[in-house]
Amino acid sequence: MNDTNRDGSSRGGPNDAGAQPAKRPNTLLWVALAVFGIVGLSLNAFMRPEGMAKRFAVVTTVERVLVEETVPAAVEESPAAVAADPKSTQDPDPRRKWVAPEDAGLAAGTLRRVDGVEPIRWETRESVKASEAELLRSEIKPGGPVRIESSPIDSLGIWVAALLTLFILSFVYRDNPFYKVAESILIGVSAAYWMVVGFWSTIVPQLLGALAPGFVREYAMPSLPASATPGLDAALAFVPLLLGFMLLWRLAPKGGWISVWPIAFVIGTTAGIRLVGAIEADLMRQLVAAMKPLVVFEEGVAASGEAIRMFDFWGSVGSVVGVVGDLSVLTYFFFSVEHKGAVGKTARVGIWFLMISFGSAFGLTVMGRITLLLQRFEFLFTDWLNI
Amino acid sequence: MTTKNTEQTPDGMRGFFVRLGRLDRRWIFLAMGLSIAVPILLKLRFPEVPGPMARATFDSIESLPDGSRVLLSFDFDPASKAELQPMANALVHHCASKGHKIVFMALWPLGKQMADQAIKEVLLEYHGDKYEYGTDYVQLGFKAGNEGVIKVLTTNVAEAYPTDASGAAASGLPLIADVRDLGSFDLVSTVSAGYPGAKEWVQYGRESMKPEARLTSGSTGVQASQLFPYYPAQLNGLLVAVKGAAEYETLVTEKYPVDRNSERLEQGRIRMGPQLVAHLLMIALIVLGNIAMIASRGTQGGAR
Amino acid sequence: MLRRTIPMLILASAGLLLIVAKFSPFTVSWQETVLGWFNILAAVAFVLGAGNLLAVNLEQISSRRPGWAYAAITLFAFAVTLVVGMFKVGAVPNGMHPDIHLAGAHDVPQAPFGWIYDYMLVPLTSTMFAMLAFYVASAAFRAFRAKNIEAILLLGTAFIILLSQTAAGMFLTGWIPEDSVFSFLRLDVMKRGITEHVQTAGMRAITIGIALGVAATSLRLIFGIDKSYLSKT
Amino acid sequence: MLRIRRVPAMLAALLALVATAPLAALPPDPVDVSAVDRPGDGGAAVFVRWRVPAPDETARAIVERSRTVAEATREGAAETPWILVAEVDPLLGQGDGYLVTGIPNSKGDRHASDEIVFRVAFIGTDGERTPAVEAAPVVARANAFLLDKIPLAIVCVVVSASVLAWILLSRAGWSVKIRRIAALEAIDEAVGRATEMGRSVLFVPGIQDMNDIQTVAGVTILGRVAKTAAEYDAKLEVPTARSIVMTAARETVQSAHFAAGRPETYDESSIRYITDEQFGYVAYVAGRMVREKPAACFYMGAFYAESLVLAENGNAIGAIQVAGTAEASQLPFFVAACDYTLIGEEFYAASAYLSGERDQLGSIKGQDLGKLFAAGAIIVGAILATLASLSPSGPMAGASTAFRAFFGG
Repeated sequence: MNDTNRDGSSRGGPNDAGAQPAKRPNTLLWVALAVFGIVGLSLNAFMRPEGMAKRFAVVTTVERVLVEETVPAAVEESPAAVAADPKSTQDPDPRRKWVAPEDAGLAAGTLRRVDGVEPIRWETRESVKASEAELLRSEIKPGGPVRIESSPIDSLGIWVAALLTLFILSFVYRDNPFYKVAESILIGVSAAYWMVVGFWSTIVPQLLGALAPGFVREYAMPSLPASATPGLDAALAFVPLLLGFMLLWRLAPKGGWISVWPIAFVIGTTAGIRLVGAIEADLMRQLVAAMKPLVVFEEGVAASGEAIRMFDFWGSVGSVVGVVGDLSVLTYFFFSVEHKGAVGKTARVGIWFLMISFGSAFGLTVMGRITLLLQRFEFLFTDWLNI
Repeated sequence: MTTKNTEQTPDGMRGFFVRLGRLDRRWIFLAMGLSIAVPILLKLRFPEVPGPMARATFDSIESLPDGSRVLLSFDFDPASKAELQPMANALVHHCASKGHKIVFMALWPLGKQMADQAIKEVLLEYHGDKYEYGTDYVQLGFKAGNEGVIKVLTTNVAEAYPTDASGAAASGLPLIADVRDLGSFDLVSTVSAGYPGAKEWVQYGRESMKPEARLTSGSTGVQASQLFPYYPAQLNGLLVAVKGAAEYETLVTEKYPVDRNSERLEQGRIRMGPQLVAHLLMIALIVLGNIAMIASRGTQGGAR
Repeated sequence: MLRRTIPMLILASAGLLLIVAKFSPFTVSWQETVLGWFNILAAVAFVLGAGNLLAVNLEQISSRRPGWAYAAITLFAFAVTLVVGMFKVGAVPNGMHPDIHLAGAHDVPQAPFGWIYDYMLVPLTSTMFAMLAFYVASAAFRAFRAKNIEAILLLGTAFIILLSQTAAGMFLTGWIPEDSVFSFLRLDVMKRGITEHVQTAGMRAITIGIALGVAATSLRLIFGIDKSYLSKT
Repeated sequence: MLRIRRVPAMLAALLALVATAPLAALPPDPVDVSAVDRPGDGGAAVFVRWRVPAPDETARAIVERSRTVAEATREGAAETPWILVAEVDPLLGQGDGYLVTGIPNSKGDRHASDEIVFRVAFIGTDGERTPAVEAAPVVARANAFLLDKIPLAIVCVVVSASVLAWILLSRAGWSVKIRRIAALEAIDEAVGRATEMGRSVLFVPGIQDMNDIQTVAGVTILGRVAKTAAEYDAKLEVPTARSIVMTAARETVQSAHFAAGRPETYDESSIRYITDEQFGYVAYVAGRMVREKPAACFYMGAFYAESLVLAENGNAIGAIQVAGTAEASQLPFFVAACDYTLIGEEFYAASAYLSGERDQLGSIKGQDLGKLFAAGAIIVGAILATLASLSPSGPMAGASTAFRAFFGG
């Protein structure tokens, strides 16, 4: 069906052509590019008053102190015993928490500083553009916890991001060392990134959280919700753990075949879920949507004022086209009969419907793709070169 | 740069087009690069005429009584931020201008950052005084599990999101304390770039929503072709790519204008300028490609 | 027996269980549990992926094969991101529990892990995505050539859609009044007609076909007719 | 005597007269108020029924319910023991009754609610409200089987039966001839060409994990391609974006080498995990293509935006490209940029087609039977809808809506 795509152009792509001629013109090109780049960038950096890739940071200093509720005398357990060793209780004592020094509870006396425990202070930084920094600078009162300062680490970040963007874009010209560097960084960073996201958003809360909730709450996720059935959850968590180890056993020299068990489990569950899901959502819903009336009427108001039904020509044409399209494309997918004779003609109509659908889908996505490149250029021009 | 060609090439006009047919694709890349970079620097912009789908999305939110509870799901990541962030910003501004109570969530791990950006750039910027965390808006953040999360939401929201993004227990937040399942929302809107996204919300979320509740979606151009069958029956509103964003932006900012840094709600329209030049290039490429084919068909006696 | 029958039994029972589970409220939640298990399994399997990544790159470095420097860059980037991410180096302390280091937020821009995400991962991934703008143009020039009716329909429709999506479409056919009998010649009307009737019909039939394909594939797997995943060792 | 017997009747009439005269506006109270758990559901739903003695005098009906145990503990619950559920048209209470959904589960049991009391009051034409009448307490319980999923069960059985029936028929000797699928015929040609030119074969199993049926189908096709590659002794490269897919792919390729009788040529390192990140994976594969210049590229599985990056780079190096996916949004790019494309269902039929085994070919015929049912349903549905559209009040309208409702319309 798609032999149509074999166009007449010669098989050898441009990259072959690029490789044949002697190396000299290529290195000349790279040298010229480098010189133009450095001269251009330095000119741009000096000519612009506020310079290139300038980033600022909104820095807020945050402080927390450990407090506990001032327990009324009636409680028999004397607070002194508890205060002696703040880490004594297995899970953090509900009555003890970290609050800001100017917390209302402290002022009102219902909360009391736990002596002997140092306050913890740290800074949160939020990177902003130069324009936003100007805006914020007017709103911030000096001396308060919030201040604005230039942030070299973020400016460096813009430089790194811009260079990596250019390295990847260079692949459009041809495969080159710059692209290979960017590719290697991307593979290394992304593999580790997804491992970390997987660890902190799945393994810690769901696996370790079920197997050792106390430990996780103590050292990693204090607000881990208590499960209604801890025993059952822990037992159930062993299943994925076991399957995981079976999978990892493939790394071992012998007995790697065991990894077929977890794979069978995954394929089985996928088949089960998708079988019913596909029939319910894709098959039945689309069948209902395909059952269109071939003759469509429009509710309208006649001259005399009472509602009458008028024949809707274009609506009917649309429905007929829809139903014919559905049936002819289904015929195209028919496997039992060769595409010859009546079936062949209907299938041909089906292919036409498919081609129009694909042409339309292709046209619709062009805008999205162009937006993406547009955004990268905007980043280079505004954030980096500050044009 | 041009490929060596072994066949003999007729000279004159036809020869030009035959050589054009075998043009090195890197000239095309250069042409596309210029057709986008140059218009940005010249800041070209054109008027937008809102289409039926953008209007349907606008009406879905506008017709809800003020202060209804809406769920916004950010199912995209920085890779498609260019297309979808303008829609997300306009959506948040529209819901906030109507005083709707907004619950943010994300099915994509990086979606949480996209939601945070919309909250910072639009919600707190223009509606900061009227919107207080916990009672007027909540950020539930990312939850792994793709459509599994939606399925859990259909039966028990508290189980899918025991805590909000910052770890505070969900029962402590008044806005979602009594939320049981998707039935408690008057509107669910997903800004979606692929899987999991709008299709999964239609497949697994739609049934358990209230019949009169609305489900709308913003989507990339690519995914739109897959969502058309669901519009308007299952999807009450659909915004397609930057054009949908530009149209919806026009409708929202006409009804609810903003006084300062308005470009945050004009990203769609700003990006439509270079689109025109690039689209004209694409059209020219199709035409030239075909002329070249017809020209070369003459010399080789029929296309291979 | 251990390598063939038991995996097939696991597959069949897991599949049938989840098909039945869909029909009773008591068992609907099994689907969630199984999906949760899969997420954990996938996260645990990361170790396997990382193991393979390390093995291949280390081997390439040790054997000094050409391009080993790039393998070194990959390993270095992997190691730095992993350490900075797993141990939440430089993470912003958690507001309610500042004393617990691992409860802090490490994906914020100021922490190294967040910095790598903002200034390395995002630019790299979105630029790779942006390359599509170039490839869409070269595909349009190279593949949309009117060689037969199907190709004409493909490029003709793309042509109409491209025109209708920009001000050019309004400029060329905007003057035809909406309610006139010739309104179907307006590009935006044509676009709506194509996208809402023809494209939906095409996509609908493909979706129906896919649903049947998924059903048949699942049944072949569950009933052990398609056993290609099983090792024949 | 007569008079005495008549006195109570007169009194009643007098009373009725008196009752209605000054309070003429107050409609009679709701009668036979009852609440029943909705059968065959997932719980949290109850039918509230009542009768309206004087429909013309009653304007609205108010339905309220008592608080659950959890709700009762919330502060401010004591003053408002009754929660307003709905204010509806009084006639809705007749017949099946008014359906109340969203009743929260009890703390202890996820599948049932606490005991809840419903009560109904009427509002007269002038806004006067009658005293509320309570129904017996009821528990909204989840039942063993979801009744509204019966149509789904039926369609699943029909589709499965048509596939399994054809598998049995094929075993009984019926012809299982399948039409030629160009893309699948091209596999041998593509691998052959790669071997001739001494260049490698690249197989991309998509970027999703084994929990996506497209990836499973892609890996099964990999099995067939690997077998052909083993027979031709061509170098096969399989970069994967998920570690579980890498394991499954190694299993399949290894057994393909055994099936081809060349276990020693199986090279595990040719199947390697790259990264989970969509575009990190594509950056590697695009770079690899340009450097290795494989002569044949296969893209079989779940693809998203990266489909065109792969296809255009593959074309730039002059490779034969065969793609297959059920991701409808990416089919336009594969159709435009690749030499052959398996579209949706063809992709799922591919592995069965290539296996050549009678059972597998039978299952493809089963898919065709399913398509016949689908086409039949569309035709019947369209005809019913047309007749309903022609005479909206006629009998056909009911039949059409019922037919659509069966399919969840």
